[in-house]
Parts: sequence; C-alpha cells; structure tokens
Amino acid sequence: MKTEIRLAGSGGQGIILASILLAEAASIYDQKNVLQSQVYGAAARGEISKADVIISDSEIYFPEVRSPDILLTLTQDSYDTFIKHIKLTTLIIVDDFYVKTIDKSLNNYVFSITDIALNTTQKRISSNIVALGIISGLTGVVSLDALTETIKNHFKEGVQKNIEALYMGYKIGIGGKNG
Amino acid sequence: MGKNKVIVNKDYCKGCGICVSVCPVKILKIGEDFKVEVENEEKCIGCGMCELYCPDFAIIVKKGITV
Amino acid sequence: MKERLMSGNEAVAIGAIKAGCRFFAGYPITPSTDLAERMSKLLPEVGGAFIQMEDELGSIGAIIGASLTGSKAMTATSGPGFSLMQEGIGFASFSEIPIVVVDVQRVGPSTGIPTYPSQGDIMQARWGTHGSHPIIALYPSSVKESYDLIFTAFNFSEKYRVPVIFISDEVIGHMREKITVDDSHVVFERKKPEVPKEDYLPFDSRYEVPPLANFGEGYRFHVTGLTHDETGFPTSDPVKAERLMERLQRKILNHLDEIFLYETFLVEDADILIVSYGVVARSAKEAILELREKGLKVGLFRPITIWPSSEKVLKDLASNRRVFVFEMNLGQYVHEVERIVKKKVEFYGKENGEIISPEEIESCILKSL
Amino acid sequence: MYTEISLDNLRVKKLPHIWCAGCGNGIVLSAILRAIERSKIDKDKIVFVSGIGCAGRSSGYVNFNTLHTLHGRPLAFATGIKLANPDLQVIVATGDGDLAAIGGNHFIHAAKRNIDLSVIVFNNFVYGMTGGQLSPTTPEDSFTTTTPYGHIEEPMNISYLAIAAGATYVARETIGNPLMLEKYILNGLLHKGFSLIEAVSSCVTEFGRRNNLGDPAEYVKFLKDKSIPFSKVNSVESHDGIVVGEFVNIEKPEFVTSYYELVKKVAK
Repeated sequence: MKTEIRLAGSGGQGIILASILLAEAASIYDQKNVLQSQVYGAAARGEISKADVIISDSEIYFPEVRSPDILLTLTQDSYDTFIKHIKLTTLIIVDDFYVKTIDKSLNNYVFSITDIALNTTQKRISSNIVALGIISGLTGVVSLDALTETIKNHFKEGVQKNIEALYMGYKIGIGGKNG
Repeated sequence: MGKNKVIVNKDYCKGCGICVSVCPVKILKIGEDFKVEVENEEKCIGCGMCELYCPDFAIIVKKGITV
Repeated sequence: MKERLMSGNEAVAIGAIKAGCRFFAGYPITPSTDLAERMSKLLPEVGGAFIQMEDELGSIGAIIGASLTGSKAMTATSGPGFSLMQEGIGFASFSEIPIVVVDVQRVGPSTGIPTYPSQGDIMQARWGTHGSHPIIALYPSSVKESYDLIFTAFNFSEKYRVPVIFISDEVIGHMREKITVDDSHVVFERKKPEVPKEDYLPFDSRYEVPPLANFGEGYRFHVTGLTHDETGFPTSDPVKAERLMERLQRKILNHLDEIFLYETFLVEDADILIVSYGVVARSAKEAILELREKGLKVGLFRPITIWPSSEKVLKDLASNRRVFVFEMNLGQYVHEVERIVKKKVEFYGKENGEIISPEEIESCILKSL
Repeated sequence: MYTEISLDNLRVKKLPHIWCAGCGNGIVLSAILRAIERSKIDKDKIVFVSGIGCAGRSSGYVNFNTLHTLHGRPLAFATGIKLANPDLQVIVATGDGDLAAIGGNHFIHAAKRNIDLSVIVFNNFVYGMTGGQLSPTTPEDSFTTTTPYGHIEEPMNISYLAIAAGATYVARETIGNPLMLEKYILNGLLHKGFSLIEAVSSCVTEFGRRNNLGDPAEYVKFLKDKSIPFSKVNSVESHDGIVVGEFVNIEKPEFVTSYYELVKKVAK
C-alpha cells in the first residue's frame, strides 16, 4: 500500500512545515516508509509552494509524486495548477477561504480550513495544522496519535493550541468522510 | 680590539654587486669568477651593510674577532 | 540510537560530525547551501571551526590548510562551485592531503538550473582537475546511505591521503527519509609518523600511503603542488616524477577490494543489466519490478564508488547480459562502462532537470526488445 | 651582525636559491628571517605559507612548517591553518600578482576579517617567473612583455587597499632600507590581527632590464632615493615617489579569537 500526497498553497502558509510534520508522524510514530520532498528556490518565496509526501508499507524507490492520491490546496493558484496533474481517484482537499472556483467534476472535499484555524488558535497560520488533522480524519493515511506526538515534539510554544487545531481538523475530516 | 671578518660563501654568491655598492669603506669587489671578493679586510669597520643587503645569504660579518 | 527524519544534506552534516569532521569552509550555492548552514550550527557545538569563505577557491584552500594541521575537513558545493574547486582538488591529490568535497549536483553546464537535479558532474569528479591524479568519488542513493557513506568518505580520505568527492544530487540532498543516528560506524584516524623528526619524509616511497605529520608538531616539512620528491621539495627529475605518479595510482588501485563499493538488485537470473547510480538507481529499481511483472528478467548494478571503477566486478556482471546505462547527463559513466565491458551498451540520458522516471526506463528497454 | 640569520632557519641544502643575481627578493626574505629571529616565536609553531611566482618560492628555503600553495591562494590556505589551529603563527609570503591580482578577493576578505596572519608582499611591479608581464602594481608608462608600448593603467596601491579592506597593521618599506623593513615585519609578526607589510622589491631581469634599471645596485639605490617618509606627506600615495612607513597600527577584534569565544558560548 503506497499513498502519494501533495500539499500545495502559497509561500508562507506553512506548507513545507506541514509536509515535514506529516512525514515525521508517519515515519517515526506510525513506522511507515516515508519520503518527503519539496520545491526549492524562488517558488518557495511567495509564489506557489509545493511539498510531497509518499507513505508506504514497502520500500520507496522513485522519489517523486507524479499523480497524487491526496492533494491539499490552500490557494486558488495551487488548485488550478495541481489539478492538472491528478488522476480520477485523487482526493482533493480544498480550503474554501482562498479557493473559490473548483472543478465540480473532480473528487473535491471542501472545508473551511482557514476559518477553523482562526476560530481555534486565532491565527491564520494554523491552517496547515488543521489541514493535517483533516488528512488524518478523512484518509487515515496517518494516525492522529502520530501527528499529536509529532506536534508535541516539534513545537516549543503553542503546543496546546496546535493540538486543538489538529483535533478540530481531524473531527471535520471524519465528518467529511462520512458526509 | 679584534679584527672584523667578512665571510663570503662563494657557493651562494651570484655576483650582483649590491654589497660592493653599499660598503662605506669600499673594500668589496667582484672578482674574475664573478663572485664577491674582500680586499683590505683590515679596513672593514664592521658595519654589516653588505650582510644586510646581500640577497643571497652569501655574506656574514663577524665583528671584533681576536686573532 | 535515535530514529530521525532528515534530508540527505542534513544526514551528511550529522554523519560528518560523527566521523570526526572539525572544519568546514564553504560558499553558499544551491542545492548544497543547507549543508553548510547545518555545519555552521553543529561545528561550534563540538568545538570545531566553520567559516564562510569569499568563494569556492577560498573554501577548498581553507580546508586543505586545516587538514594540514590535523583537522578532518570538508566543503560542500554544486556544479559551478565544484568547477572553481578543481585547482584545489588537484593540489590535494598531488600533495596527498585528506579532504572531503561534497558536490550536490544540479543541472549544468554553467549556472544551469540551480534547484533541479542532474548527474552532469560525473566526469568532472574524475577529470575536473588537470593531470593524472588519483581520486575517489562516492555517490549515495538514499538519505540513510548519505549518512553511512560520509563516514566512508572521511575514512578513505584519511586512510589513503586522498581527496574524496562525495557526489550527491538535488533530489538525494533535499529529500527527507528516516534514518537511525547511532555510533556504530568505524572511524579511521590518520596515521602519524613514528620516525625521529629529522628522518621524516612526508612522501616516503617505502610506504604506499606515507604517514602525515601535523603542522606545528615539530616536523617542519614542505608541501608543494609542484612535482616533488620524497622530501616534499620540488623536482623535475623524470624518474622521481614517475615514481611519485606510480605510487599515487597504486595506493588507490591496489585497494579496489576495499574502495569499490556497489549494490546489485535482482541480478542473479537477469538477462538484462541496468547500470545506474544515485537517484536514477531508485527509478531503475521501480522499473525493474514493473518489467519483472511483465516477465522480463532485469537486474541492477549500482556503483556506489563511482571512481575508481572495478573492471572485474563490472565485467563479470555484464557477461552474457545486455547492458543498459541510464544517467541524468548526455553520456558520462556510460563511457566507463563501454571501456570495461567492450561490447555494445545501450544508453539513455538527459539533463533537463527531470529525474529519469521508471516509465522512461521501462519503455526504453521494452522498445529495444 | 645586527640580527644574524640563524642557519637553522634556512634550508641550506636548498641554496643557492633560484632568484636571479641582484633580485630584491633575497633581501626581503633575509629581513623576514631576521624579524622572526628577533620575535622569539617558537619555530615549530611557525607555518610559512606562500603562493606561486618568484616570491612563492621563498617557502622552500626557510626551515619551518612550509606550504607552497596555488597561485593566488596562500591566504585561503593560511586562513584554514590559523582557524583550525590558533596556536600556530602563520606567515604568508606572496607577490604583487599573487596577492593583488589572482588572489585579490582572498586579500580583501582576509583583511576584512582581521584574521591573525602576517602577510609580506614582495612587490616588484611585474610577473617575474613567467617572464616579465604586467602586474597590478606595474607603474604607468613602464614597459613589460605585455605592455610593449608602455602601460596605460594606474598601478594598484596594495597598502591603501589593505587599509580600506580593514587590515589592522599596514606598513611599506623598500629593499633600499632593509633595517626598517625588518622592523616593520617584526611589528607585523607581533601584531594580533591582519598585518600587511608591503616590501617594495626589485626585479632586475624582467622589469629593470626594460625600464632602465638593469643594474642591481642602482636599482636598490633608485628605490631608496624614491622613498618618501610617511611623516612627510601624511598620505599612502604620492606621485613623486614611494611613500614608506607604518601606515596603520590599530587594535580591533581578531577573527579567530572571536570565533573561539563564540564556540565557548555555544559548545555543548
């Protein structure tokens, strides 16, 4: 079983950090084989930001994500760009705060990620953590426990707030799966 | 009071003549072998200018050697 | 024992510190910069020295100087900087000063595409500097191997008094995988002279690898990039020059058993042998699994030691097999493979910033059938 | 006489040296060795680093830890040595081309760091080893093998550049006054920080021959006569001659010391 995940948004939304947290959770705590990679250079500074995580039960050879199984898009730009590289089954997680126009024919899962972040931590930047919760709740590709441990391990300040954001995301993720 | 001694190492000397020009008592000359030679060493005042200016480590002046 | 998720560049930095590296001089260049950044954090913590030099010419000079005081020293760069370092690499080869040079490859020539991978420096690693110099070049294909192999790089460098080029690429350098950071690696320490100081010959030809004294310990020896005799002083005597050249080759080539590292993957029953290394070997493995599903018996030979190569190993593996070489350049290592196997070798390569994918490898092999 | 050069500090088996008859480099090296003798520095701790060119050959003749590096790179190698082992006294012998042309960037940055290196530049206005081509310090209108119609550029002022870059000890003297040269080198050796001593030397064979200075003795006298004391003009530069003297002698934080103070703070 191999899952390819692409996280996308704009520089400054914490996309790279989210991908590292996801990879760490899945590899260190869930004990899966994981490979994380990201876009370097100018693209990481304000333009579209992209990071990929591959999670697998067996050894991962080819390091690139070509058509992700899961695509998270936190901006319209990133949505428009990366739906060009998906397959029919790709599960697309969308933040309705920034992504207003979606292709209805696709497998979209629309959540108010930024709003939840603002309500939970009063900080827009927490939307990446909310998104991780959603990925866990909706897809089960990474466990909530693993993400919780990773956040505890990673943050010096605001651990509690971030865990709250994670749980809120997880809850609506579960809800999204059922609804 | 001993004599001053100008020791020339002919293996190192390339005969450039700088020492000849800086010697205040003019006791040095370039010999037929194109190396420096000391004439009238007894006139040497032991100032050491030749040693100081020699680019080839070829001269050492020993001051006041008692014979 | 601690499991950690980290990038290839980070693994090299952490491994280098554990291998005893105490000096780093470098100049920022993508995609190697984060390695320098990591060293700037780690080295002061262990009492080592980090310096950002004014350019790569300065960086390579500084690590050679540091190594002469007994410090294990490293620099990291990428294509354009690697080009500038070549004169220093030649110096270190000829005067037998242990250093480790990390080259995280990006697309070239010239400034190329800074953030995209390539394997265009394979020949530069071997022949970038002029003259018939010895060199060892190692190339990992995972984060874990980056960690393990940097120990090997330092050990070979110290043991054989040779610059070791640690080749990586943008993908291996930047991707993150899980590794275990432990203290299980063997660390080789430089051989010191045991003779009386006045008898010391820094290039003593009675040894394959003469012991190297540290500056400051009273040996007062001379090091030059000029052709030199056993004492270290310049000579233009052809006999002495030849003796030195011969020993420099011998000290490496006589130890291929130890130096030549490689991996094979599903070769036992293979009719087709793929030769690839670094990131492309990962694509090859995936392609091999796919091709085997289709009933084709394909295997992989992945040189980890890129230079020098072992003729025996490759000849044996290539006999009775069709040989394909895949590399992210327009044909570099393939020349070495052709030289050794002395038969038709099929080649596919590109240097456009994209990794050669498993599908490309598959289709290339399927088309050739 | 004066301070006698200890034969122990010379590799006598390597003499006579390769420099031409009357070459000023020997006078400079002799001044360096006298200064080292007077400094009482532990000889085993001295690392004598040089570059490529005539001046670069000096490391082969002195009996210390010696390193004959690449063209232009002695300061880079020296930086690594000093930073890796601060107990070593690192002396750099370089030429005008080595230091100010191909090694110009290392020169500026080593001075800027104020790293504790003692740099003696043998400035003879020309590339001697390669047969007399123009160097950064070749005077305007003079003739070299690559300026057969006369040089059209103004020469670079090495001391001035050192001062601008941040060197904390800068002095210039010619081979016309070896005693003062020795004194400045000694000051440089004892100075903590980047010291640059510009030793104005002669190249009889390649520069002198083409510029009416073919006689070694006259060349030395010429440099002496052209010397203008710094105290007289209060400037590092003069169109009438060669300004000599101690230009800068100040205290500033030294790079290697500052680095290891930082290490003390962060070391685990």
